[in-house]
Amino acid sequence: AQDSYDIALISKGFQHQFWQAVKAGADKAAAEFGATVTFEGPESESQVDRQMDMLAAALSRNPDAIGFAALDSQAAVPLLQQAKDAGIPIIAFDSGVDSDIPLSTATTDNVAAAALAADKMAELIGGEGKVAVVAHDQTSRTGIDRVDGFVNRIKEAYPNIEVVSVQYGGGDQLQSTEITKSILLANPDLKGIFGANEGSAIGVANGKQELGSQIVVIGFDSGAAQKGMITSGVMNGAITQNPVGIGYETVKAAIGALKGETLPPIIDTGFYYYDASNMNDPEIAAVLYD
Amino acid sequence: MTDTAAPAAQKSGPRISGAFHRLLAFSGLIALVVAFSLASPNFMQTQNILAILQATSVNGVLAIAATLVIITGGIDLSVGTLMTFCAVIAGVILTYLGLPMPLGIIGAILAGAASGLISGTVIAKLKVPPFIATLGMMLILKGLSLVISGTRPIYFNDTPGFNQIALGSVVGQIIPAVPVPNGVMILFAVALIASFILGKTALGRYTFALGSNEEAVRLSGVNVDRWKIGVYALAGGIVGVAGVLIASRLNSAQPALGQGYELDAIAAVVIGGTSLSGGRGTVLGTLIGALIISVLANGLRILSVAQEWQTVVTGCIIILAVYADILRRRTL
Amino acid sequence: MTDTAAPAAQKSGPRISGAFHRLLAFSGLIALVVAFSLASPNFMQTQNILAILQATSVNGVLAIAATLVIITGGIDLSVGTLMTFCAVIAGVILTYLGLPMPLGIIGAILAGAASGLISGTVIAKLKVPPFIATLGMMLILKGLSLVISGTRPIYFNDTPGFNQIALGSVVGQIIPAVPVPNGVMILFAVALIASFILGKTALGRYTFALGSNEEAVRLSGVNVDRWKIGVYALAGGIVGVAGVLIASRLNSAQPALGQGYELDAIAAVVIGGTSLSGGRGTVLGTLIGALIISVLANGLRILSVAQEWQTVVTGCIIILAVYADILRRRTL
Amino acid sequence: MAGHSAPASPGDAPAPLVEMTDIDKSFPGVRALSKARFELRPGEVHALMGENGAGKSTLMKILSGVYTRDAGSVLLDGQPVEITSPREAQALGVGIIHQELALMRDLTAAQNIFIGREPRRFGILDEGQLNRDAAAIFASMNLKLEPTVKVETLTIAKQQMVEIAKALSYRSRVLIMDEPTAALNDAEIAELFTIINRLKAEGVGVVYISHKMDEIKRISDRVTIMRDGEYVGTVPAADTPIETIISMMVGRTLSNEALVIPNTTDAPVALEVKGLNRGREIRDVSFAVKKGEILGFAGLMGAGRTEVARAIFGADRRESGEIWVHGKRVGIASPKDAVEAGIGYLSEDRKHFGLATGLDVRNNIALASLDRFTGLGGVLDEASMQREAVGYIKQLAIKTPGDTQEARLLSGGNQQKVVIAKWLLRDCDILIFDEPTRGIDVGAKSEIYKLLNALAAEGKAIIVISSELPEVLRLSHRIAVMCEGRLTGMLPGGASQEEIMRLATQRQSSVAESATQRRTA
Ligand SMILES: Nc1ncnc2c1ncn2[C@@H]1O[C@H](COP(=O)(O)OP(=O)(O)OP(=O)(O)O)[C@@H](O)[C@H]1O
Ligand SMILES: Nc1ncnc2c1ncn2[C@@H]1O[C@H](COP(=O)(O)OP(=O)(O)OP(=O)(O)O)[C@@H](O)[C@H]1O
Ligand SMILES: [Mg+2]
Ligand SMILES: [Mg+2]
Repeated sequence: AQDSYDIALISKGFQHQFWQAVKAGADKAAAEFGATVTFEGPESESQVDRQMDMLAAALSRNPDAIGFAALDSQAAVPLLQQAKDAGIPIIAFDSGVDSDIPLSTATTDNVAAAALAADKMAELIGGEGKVAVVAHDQTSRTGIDRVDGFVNRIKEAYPNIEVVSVQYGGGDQLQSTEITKSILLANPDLKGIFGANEGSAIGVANGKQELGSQIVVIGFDSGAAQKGMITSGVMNGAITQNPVGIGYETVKAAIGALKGETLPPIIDTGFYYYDASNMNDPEIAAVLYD
Repeated sequence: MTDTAAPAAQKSGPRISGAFHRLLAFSGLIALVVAFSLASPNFMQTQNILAILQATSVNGVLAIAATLVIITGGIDLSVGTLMTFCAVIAGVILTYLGLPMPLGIIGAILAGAASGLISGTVIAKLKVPPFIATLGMMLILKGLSLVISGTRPIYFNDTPGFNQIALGSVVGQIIPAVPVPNGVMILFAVALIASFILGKTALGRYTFALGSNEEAVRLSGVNVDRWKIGVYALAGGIVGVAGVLIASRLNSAQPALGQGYELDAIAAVVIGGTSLSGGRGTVLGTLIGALIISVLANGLRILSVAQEWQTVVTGCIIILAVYADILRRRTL
Repeated sequence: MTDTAAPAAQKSGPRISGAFHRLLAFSGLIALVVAFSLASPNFMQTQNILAILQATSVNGVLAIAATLVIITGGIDLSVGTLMTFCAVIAGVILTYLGLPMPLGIIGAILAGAASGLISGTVIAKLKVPPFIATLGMMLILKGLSLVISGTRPIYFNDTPGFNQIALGSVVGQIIPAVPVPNGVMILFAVALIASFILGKTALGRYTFALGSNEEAVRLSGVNVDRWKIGVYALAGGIVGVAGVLIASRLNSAQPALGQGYELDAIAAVVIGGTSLSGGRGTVLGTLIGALIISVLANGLRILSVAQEWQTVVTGCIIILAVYADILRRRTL
Repeated sequence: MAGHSAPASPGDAPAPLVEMTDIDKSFPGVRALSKARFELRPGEVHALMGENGAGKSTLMKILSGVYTRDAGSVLLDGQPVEITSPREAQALGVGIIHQELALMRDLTAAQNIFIGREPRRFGILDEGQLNRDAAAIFASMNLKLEPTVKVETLTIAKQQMVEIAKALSYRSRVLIMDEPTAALNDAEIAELFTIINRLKAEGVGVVYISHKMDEIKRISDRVTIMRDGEYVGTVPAADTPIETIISMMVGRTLSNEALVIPNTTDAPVALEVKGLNRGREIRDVSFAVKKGEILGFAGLMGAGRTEVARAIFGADRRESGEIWVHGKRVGIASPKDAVEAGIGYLSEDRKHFGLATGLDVRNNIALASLDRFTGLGGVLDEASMQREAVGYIKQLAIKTPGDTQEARLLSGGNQQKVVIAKWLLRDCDILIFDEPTRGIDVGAKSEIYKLLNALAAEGKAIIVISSELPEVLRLSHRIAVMCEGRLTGMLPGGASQEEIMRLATQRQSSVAESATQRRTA
């Protein structure tokens, strides 16, 4: 009904490259379909109530549609109900909401993605030995899913591989570097480490470099640093989601909803394993971001 | 020597009545509200005002707890993680043990008071500086919350009505036009009680006295340690209320939440005119400080300011608001 | 009025020599190191010791900056985000503008000093409390880092050798057995310079005097504002060094990093025996404080303690370390 | 004195209230007390005398539970007691007015007085009762003070009165007064003595510490003298000449030489103040001081002398007024400008405005002159700082284990000397001394008088503000008298006390004025 739709995206984070890539995708769709989007997220993925305040403020602004990446699948339900009552369509992204209010969810299957990382790790270390995980967050959905996905896959499929340590560095590169160094020094026979998000992965690769270690490093997400590390061989490979696609699909779905289209309940934006050999394939290059 | 009743009227500068003076303290807040109202028609809607108040409730309660401690000349860095700890305790009582709701609430408040008692004892008896004692408690409580909850949120789905503690509106049932959430009423209630304690009870008197000159209080024969521990315990109990509020609002106890909240709470206290060196401060000021923070965050969001610029503007306005308050006091 | 020379010899308690006294200050640190060495054979390896030192470098430099400000009786909450801001400035100079490496380093340090100058001016001239002024700066700098960098990291790939600033080892080239990274040497250099300034120069003397009784200093005819601004600017410059260090270590300027680092820095200062009320403190103490934090984190990780318990243990040990230090002083 | 004054003769002495024997007390680096003794009878005023740092305050802090003794015994009513906290001292009926004011600045006068003993109703503080009780005490002291005024807004003298009121409110059997009159003027001292006599009549034992010799004679029954932490002797006050007491204190006799007034009439003017104004505190004050002249400032408490000094020095704002130094008009907006113009100001409140208590003695002395010791690259010349500091420690006989002792650990009088040394080292042409001998013992006092004379002889212009008339009379070439912010007269050095008092009470009496006049004590 309008020339330009006003869409508010409330994400789980803001400064991290992953969320900036989601924002980039959202901006792209906004430009394409004629909408203005705002993009906001709390400081850290534990600040569930801050996200509620952002959602409440977004509601007060009375936008045409809202995109929402829930930090906690339940906490937002009352506010989402309020949005629904006001006739504002909601699209979930990144991870789902325990409710049928969102018309659609654009997401990655993090458990499966981390399981793929486990498979690649097993392959690269020859199916046996000790590995460790440096993750970003002990309680957030993505943190739990990726650690569980990786650890469970190793347990189920690779009896000769042992996960000796799972530690959390808050996604802070420096802290993840220090953690990695401690793990390496405590376990001289370690074969590999999985870094469960961008900051963790870079921290792991930094730690490996600083100690001159030869372990296998599997990362998660992309960004210029990770891509550079994969090219130079410090990191063996990484799983990437399609954050640009997530942002793009979220806005596209929101506009579809505003136009009265029917939406699929899940828009699986997919994940991919990339390494030096396939980084430049057009299909992979398209989902990587700087 | 002539008239003893009117001395206050003989100030050299222009005279301003007490009520007007108190009103001026709100000036920073009012300026913000007016500015945002002019900038966006969405700002001054009932729903948005309620959203702002709701957003203030948890930080406001934490800031009131911090106010008490700061007036003694101390500091409490543990308010954020203690809040979470109390929420987790409520979760254990209600969800894991399945006990009735009032027990969960009382348990959370008692857990807060117990933690405050420990901090206070470490500070008063072992003479550990408040910064270190509460930093240590902050870390201990953060870890314990994760341990007790098994590093996952505890939901209150089995305690129907729990989320009404913060989200329901008793006021709205009576006056449907202003459905002020209970959480906000609880904030006001806590503020009233804390004001009363500060102004009218011995505990409040010693709170100011300790921050003013602890040695003098000791030389006056007062059992300084006991009262100091009392203040920390009371502050802990108030944090327990914040724990119930946030748990109710999220209908869950989120064990990882809390760190960083102490800074917002302390900021509200200091913006509200309470001095970090102790001896002076008001609950009303703290409420205003907490509101300034919430209004700023909400208003900038409503105006769709890009998030990185929101941060910059918030920083500038916090400095300006405090500077304006300093100018106001100077000209009085 | 008779003899002014003799009373010094009339000490009562047991005499402890200055050197021994100073050694005792390390006792908390030494106890930790011994405990971890016994608990894990991996702890006392050269590589691990170097890792601990490397891990201390950034926080150590930040903590030294914070020490200066805290001795004046102030506080600097902006050290974390200022560090990031300085790193971003280095990135802009080196990567975006392609200028030579020394300019990037100087630019970062100057940016830090300029920011300190602004904080100091707001505090000294506008009389805004340090907590608020630096809280505001913290937010402003955080936002500006994101704005300037376009919310993405700036890499130093085009400046070969940049990561050698922190990671290379000039010492290792001379004595291959102890490849102490340059970052650690820079920390020591900053500590030496800061110690010298605090102990031997007028700026240092005024730093202590301001924290001891600012009004008395003002009434001695000293230009209090100028010296105070000087201390904040110096602290800012030191934070600039930390910015270069972290940028070099990560070979990038990460605009989102930094918040929360101020708490670690202030904790190191306070654990090191510097009083938050000003007037006393040492750089050596701060170094020990920063090392205690790093050793704790490293040791608990080496022992593979579960992360939630790491937090609990860290909290307890911080309180105990400071308590032990208090007992030590009391018995002297 | 009341009719039934306590007997002072040794023959029929009642059983002692307090007996302290062989008390030892050491601090790190300092032996404060060594076999000290003291005895107090009911209904007597017992003066405790000694030089600065002799151990008077320390001995009384032991009696009042602030410090614990290292050795010795304390008997109360003949019973051995262990007093380990102020609380226990209070319970045993021992009250004290500390030398260093120990008030809670953010609380009101009434709240300060009743801290720890607030009247309550149903657990709630009864503020009305509190203020009424405080008002009653003030009335009994003849003190005009609003119970609800915040202590930090009071002058030092009023704060001292609050301390006295607080000590009285405890109704102790033993009341220790550690230099209660250091900040008071004559009228208030007289009021205090009336109170002391009343207490005496009630059988209270009063320990009275003061450096003002005339007071000792006026009020006390017996005098105990201490030197270097040791007991020297106890003498009846009435029949012991002051000279004897002084020589017991200092271990030698002091010459009480008169002021040599050099001819300064034709000397050039060093400082001229024209039309200084601020609100009701300073009203149109103009005066001049010549080189080599000591100008005394007399007046009652609250006359505005401190205000004038601070306004000249740039410590407080002025509404109008010009300041001329050596014939040139100078703009003074801050103490820094004043010091650069060659003006130094010694504050009456050393704890808040004089001493950096955390710094050591050396740095406190050097604080106003650091630029002089600053060399290349801002590096300080510690060696010459130490030389200067040690020089002043000797010259002023500052009792300290060394120049690196923290200033806060010095006795009150020695702290005052440190602040004086600071301004002597700065070597200003114009020196304003506000109550320079507050808390300073007789020996040191005469040293300081000599010093001021010497400085004047060197050609410095000196302003001395003092509430002790004898001091003003003894030192000054001319005397300025103030009342209610106004300069009411300028008298020659030899003026009579009556003349000064007349000017000091010369209030504005026009009906129009008095309607808007500020209350003054
Ligand atoms: N807490 C302390 N630590 C170290 N030294 C102290 C302490 N308190 C007092 N002293 C020292 O003990 C000695 C006695 O001090 P005290 O205060 O009793 O003297 P005083 O007789 O009251 O002197 P004044 O007349 O100056 O008040 C002094 O040398 C003083 O420096
Ligand atoms: N902090 C203050 N707040 C309000 N009034 C004050 C304050 N300090 C002083 N005054 C008032 O200013 C006037 C001048 O006081 P000031 O202390 O300067 O007098 P003074 O002549 O130096 O007396 P003295 O030093 O003997 O007390 C008095 O009326 C006093 O009550
Ligand atoms: Mg004394
Ligand atoms: Mg005065």
